[in-house]
Amino acid sequence: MSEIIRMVVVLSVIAGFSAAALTTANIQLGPRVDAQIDLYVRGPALERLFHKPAKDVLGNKVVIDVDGVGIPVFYTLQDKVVSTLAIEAIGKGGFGGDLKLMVGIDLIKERQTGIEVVSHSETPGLGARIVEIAFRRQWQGLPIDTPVALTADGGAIDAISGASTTSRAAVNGTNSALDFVRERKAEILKLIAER
Amino acid sequence: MTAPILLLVGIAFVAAIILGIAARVFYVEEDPRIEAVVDLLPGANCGGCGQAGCSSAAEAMVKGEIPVNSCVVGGNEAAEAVGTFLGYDVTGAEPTLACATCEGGYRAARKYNYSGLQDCRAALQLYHGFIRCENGCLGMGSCRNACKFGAIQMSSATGLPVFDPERCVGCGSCVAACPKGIISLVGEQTKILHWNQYTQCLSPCRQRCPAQINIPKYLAHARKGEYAAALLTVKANNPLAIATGRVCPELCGTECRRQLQDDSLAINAVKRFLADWERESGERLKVPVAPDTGHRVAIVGGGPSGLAAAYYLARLGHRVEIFEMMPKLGGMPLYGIPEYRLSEEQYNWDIDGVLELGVKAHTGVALGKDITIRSLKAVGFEAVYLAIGLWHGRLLPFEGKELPGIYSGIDYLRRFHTEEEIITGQRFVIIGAGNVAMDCARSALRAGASKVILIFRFSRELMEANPHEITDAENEGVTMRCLLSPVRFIGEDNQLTGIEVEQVTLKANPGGMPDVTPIEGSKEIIPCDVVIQAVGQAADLDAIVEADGIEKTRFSTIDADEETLQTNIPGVFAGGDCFTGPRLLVEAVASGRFAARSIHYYITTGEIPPIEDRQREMMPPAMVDSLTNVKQIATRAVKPMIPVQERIGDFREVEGTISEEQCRSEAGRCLNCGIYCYDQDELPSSETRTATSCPNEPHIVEKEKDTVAG
Amino acid sequence: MDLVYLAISATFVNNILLAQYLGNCPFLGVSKKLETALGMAAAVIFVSVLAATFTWMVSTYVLRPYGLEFLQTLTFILIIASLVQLVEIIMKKMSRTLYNALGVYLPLITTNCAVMGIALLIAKKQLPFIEMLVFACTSAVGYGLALVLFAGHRERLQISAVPESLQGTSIALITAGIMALAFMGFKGMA
Amino acid sequence: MQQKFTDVLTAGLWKRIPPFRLVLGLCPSLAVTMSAENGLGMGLATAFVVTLSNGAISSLRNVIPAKVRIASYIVVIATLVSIVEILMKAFFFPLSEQLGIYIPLIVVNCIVLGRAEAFASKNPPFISMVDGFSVGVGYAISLTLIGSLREIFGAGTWFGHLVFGEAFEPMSFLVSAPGAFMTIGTLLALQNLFSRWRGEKFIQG
Repeated sequence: MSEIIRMVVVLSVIAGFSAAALTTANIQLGPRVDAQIDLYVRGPALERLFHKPAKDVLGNKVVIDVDGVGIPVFYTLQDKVVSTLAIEAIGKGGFGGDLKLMVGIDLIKERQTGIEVVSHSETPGLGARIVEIAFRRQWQGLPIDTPVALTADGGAIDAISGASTTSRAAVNGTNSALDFVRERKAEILKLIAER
Repeated sequence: MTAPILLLVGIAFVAAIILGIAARVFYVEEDPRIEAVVDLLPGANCGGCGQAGCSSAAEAMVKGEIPVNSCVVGGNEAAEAVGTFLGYDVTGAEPTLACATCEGGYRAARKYNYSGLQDCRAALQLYHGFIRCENGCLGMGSCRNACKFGAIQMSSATGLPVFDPERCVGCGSCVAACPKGIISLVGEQTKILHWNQYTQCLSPCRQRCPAQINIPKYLAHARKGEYAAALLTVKANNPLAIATGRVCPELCGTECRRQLQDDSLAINAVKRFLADWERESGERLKVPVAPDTGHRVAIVGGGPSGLAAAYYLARLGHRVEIFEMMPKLGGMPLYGIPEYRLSEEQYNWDIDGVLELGVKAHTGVALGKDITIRSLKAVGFEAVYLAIGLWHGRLLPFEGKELPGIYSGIDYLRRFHTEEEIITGQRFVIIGAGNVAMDCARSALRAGASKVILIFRFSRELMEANPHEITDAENEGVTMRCLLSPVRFIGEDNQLTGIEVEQVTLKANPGGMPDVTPIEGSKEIIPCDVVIQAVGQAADLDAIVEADGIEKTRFSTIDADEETLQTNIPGVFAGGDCFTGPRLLVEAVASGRFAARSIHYYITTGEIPPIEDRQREMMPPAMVDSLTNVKQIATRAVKPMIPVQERIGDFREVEGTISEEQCRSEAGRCLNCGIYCYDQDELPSSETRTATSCPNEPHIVEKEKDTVAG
Repeated sequence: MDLVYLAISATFVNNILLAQYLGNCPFLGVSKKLETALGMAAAVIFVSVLAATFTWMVSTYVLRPYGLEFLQTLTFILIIASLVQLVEIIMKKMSRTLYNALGVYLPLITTNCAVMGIALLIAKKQLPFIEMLVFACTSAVGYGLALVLFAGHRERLQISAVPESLQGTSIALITAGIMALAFMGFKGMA
Repeated sequence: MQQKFTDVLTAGLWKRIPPFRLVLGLCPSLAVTMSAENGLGMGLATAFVVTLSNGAISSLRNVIPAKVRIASYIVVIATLVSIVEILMKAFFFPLSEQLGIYIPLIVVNCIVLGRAEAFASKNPPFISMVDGFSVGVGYAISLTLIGSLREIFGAGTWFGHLVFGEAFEPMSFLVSAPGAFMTIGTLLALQNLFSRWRGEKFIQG
């Protein structure tokens, strides 16, 4: 019996120490990790959406809580009025998993400014062609009050040939972002104004 | 900060408790060696070795299924640690080395030309290989490729694998690689426990020899002058080389392929030379003995079968004690074979060889009288081997049988070696024509008889004695009278004076001995003062049957299982003449080793595994009817014999030992047969006529280093 | 329909062994014989599903709600290791036949990156329960498939004339490469 | 001592250089060696873990009961790996994204556990760390080598710089899965050839 007790004690103590060490590391480095994620993951997409260097935009961030999940929203100000929003959206149902998109919305013109792919794990040569500008350009100038759809479903977006699943995921992601903006616009603007 | 710590501590705590309790509740008993090996392995459970984790790798290593260096994580350090542990294991495991049985090589007959993938396993797919012999090596070297230690080379001379004992670690990868299954791991124990199988390459002589001595191999050693290695090969199957070297009727020789065109090899003459070479050197060759196992075995009967069983059980590490009813050890070869054929002094060398292994002997102790099986078991013997022989000479139940002067053959011969008075007389009549009858007749002549007549109720061809015994007896002056049947003994004044006999005719009886019909009016009386009856032997089993309840057969022999020699009482085994009826010395020796095998398994594991594919009959493919490309060489190994006139009145050994030169030239006549193959002259005989099959037997290598080289 | 896509993707297109390179040490180790490969495949499927379920529960109900994702690696490995050991101990006692067929491979799985990899991928993708089950199962089936197919190749390789230096792991890896090439063909199904 | 130190230090660089001599840690060798940079990063991360875990385990070797040996080692290693994971995310974010789940999978890399078991559990801390360092650096060198080969011939670049000029048509299959298997297979064969040429007795099979 004493052997079991010793086993339990040693293992528990080691686990405790490990947890303590890790927590310390996490507390010390956590903010830096978050900043790095913004810089490298969202940065390039934001640069293209806003046509500004990433570090100018990264600071303009609010996080909206939806059902316990924080959705980051970036914005730019034009004459102290919020002109463009970039909303992170999840495009569900990609072939290799969900897509992570950044949907740009011009609040003044009430038009979409385009979508950017933050991360994906689609098949190279097929679904991965989602990053190509020819596909994504189709979003530019679309209205923000009607959901987008693939031509096959009666919409305006031509799917990537051979990768309609991926294309549809991008469309879904966009629509979820549009819904989000429609429902939470006031909340977003309020948060931005508070800063 | 506290939440994560609590979480992890919680998980670790629960996991450790569950595991700790589960390990106790679901504990399973295992071979302790496996756990020890697991401890020696790195325990990374990476699977790099091809086994399912470290514990199954350890299990496989303990069983010898995978090499000890399989662990890629542990590397050579772990391999050495495991090797050391398993190699010098306290529970009695011993290092084994790989060894191939095929003797074929380039000389083996081919079915077709093969030019496919150069791999035995691939070649075997096509009509089961291109070698005609089922047991033959294909020689593509799959075993060599499988060996991680570079211990196998394919001999360019023979085309057979040659194993380097220095490099071989006994890992068994070659065994697994060989699709023909002709490689096995051989250690001292396996050699003792092994019996011929149909799957082996067995020369005809080896198939015929009851003791299954590897004859081609010892001849091969003998012709190279490696007498120590040769004799140890003999002793691997027969510890009584002196005795068999003198009295064995050479059944092996009857199958020798040489006799298809000249004389069969004088195999036994070579064996006798080897045995005498050791005895004359005065120093006994060391044989490997396993570490003490602590198991105790009682052997009842100190004859050849009991001695052989004791010898091998002792070499297997068991504690053996022999119980002999006569005052001296040796059994029938001592008491039943006269001095002029096998002298007591010579035979003692064999007996001492057994005793020197630490076997204890108690003489003058009779089973059923002084000891019983039950009493032996009571004092801690785990197994008992009954090799009590047939000491009861049969006597013919004729009129006048109670007259003094009528003795059984055993009774007569025994007295030359005991304190009892020797039976003397002038005119002897011997009834019977077996070896015992010849021994009695020739002993009588030497003991001073003037006239010795041997009567036999069948014809001359049906005499059972070894042919040269018959001719020797006749040469020495024994009168042979065949087709005479005894009728009654005649006596006067309570004194034997003669024996009445009548002539008989024989009528062939298919499937048995011929029918005997007396010829009317052919009765005659042979005057004599001693009649020796050598008409059969029996065992006196009544005392044992009564005391221990052992079962006997209707032939008055002990009943035991043919495959295990175990009797109706578990742990009690029987062999030798008392089980088989009167047989040859070499057969008694063979049954001794067979009993040792059964007893070893019985006392160590509790059960006796059957021998798979056990060779019982001559294998038909081995029975060739002609030889090609073999030069005729007549035998020169004729044993020197003392002249007839010098023999009478003298019990000196009649036959002598051949010279070293004769031995080597005779051994050189050996064709080194396999099942199909034999050495043909067009092959470079200097190369093929070597014991290539397996130089990988540990003690031989050792011996060649320190004995033969010197 | 999504589940079918997920299943096909996990089994063939993103074959955990040949496209994601997970679980290669045992892959080379136990693929020497078809028989062991089958046993290992079955064990991997069993443990993967079991481990994925447990790690998913911990990840969804403990780690993520309390923001302890940085403990993911540590908790996952601890859970997998204890789970595997527990199953092994129980199986050894309960059924010797099952243990010999399946259980002996269990220790090997503790350090099999495929099992851990599946758990991590699920956490990364944040799959819901049903999808998680399908993904874990089909990924493991893909692993088993590659393993068994490869074992067939290696049995054949055993009797092939392979240049000395290429023998063993070397030729095995190159063969695996050619198999991976074949599996790349599945990518056209996307 | 000096002798042993040198022996241990050099052993990982040739005598038991993973994944060639010690056929372990193949998964990362295959998965992350698309480029020399990834290989180097992964190798250094592993080297870091194996060095520290050897040190930690060696210090704890007399405290840990045999029954929970592996479990304890795994916890120690997992902690170190998690720290590496956080460090990489904080300072080398792009690299850590490239390496993805292979960073946490260092936990189950047999090299780490293997060295812990085979060496650290039997030797004092300092020499264990030397061993871990040596094997880790050996591994990093191997991974960089594999990564370099695959990158140079598969993409025509080395650490991102063009090697052959624009005209070179890269054998792009080398940077995908099959290329990984074949590169390592070929390297292993070359290493066997070399060992054979040097006449070494023990040949990894």
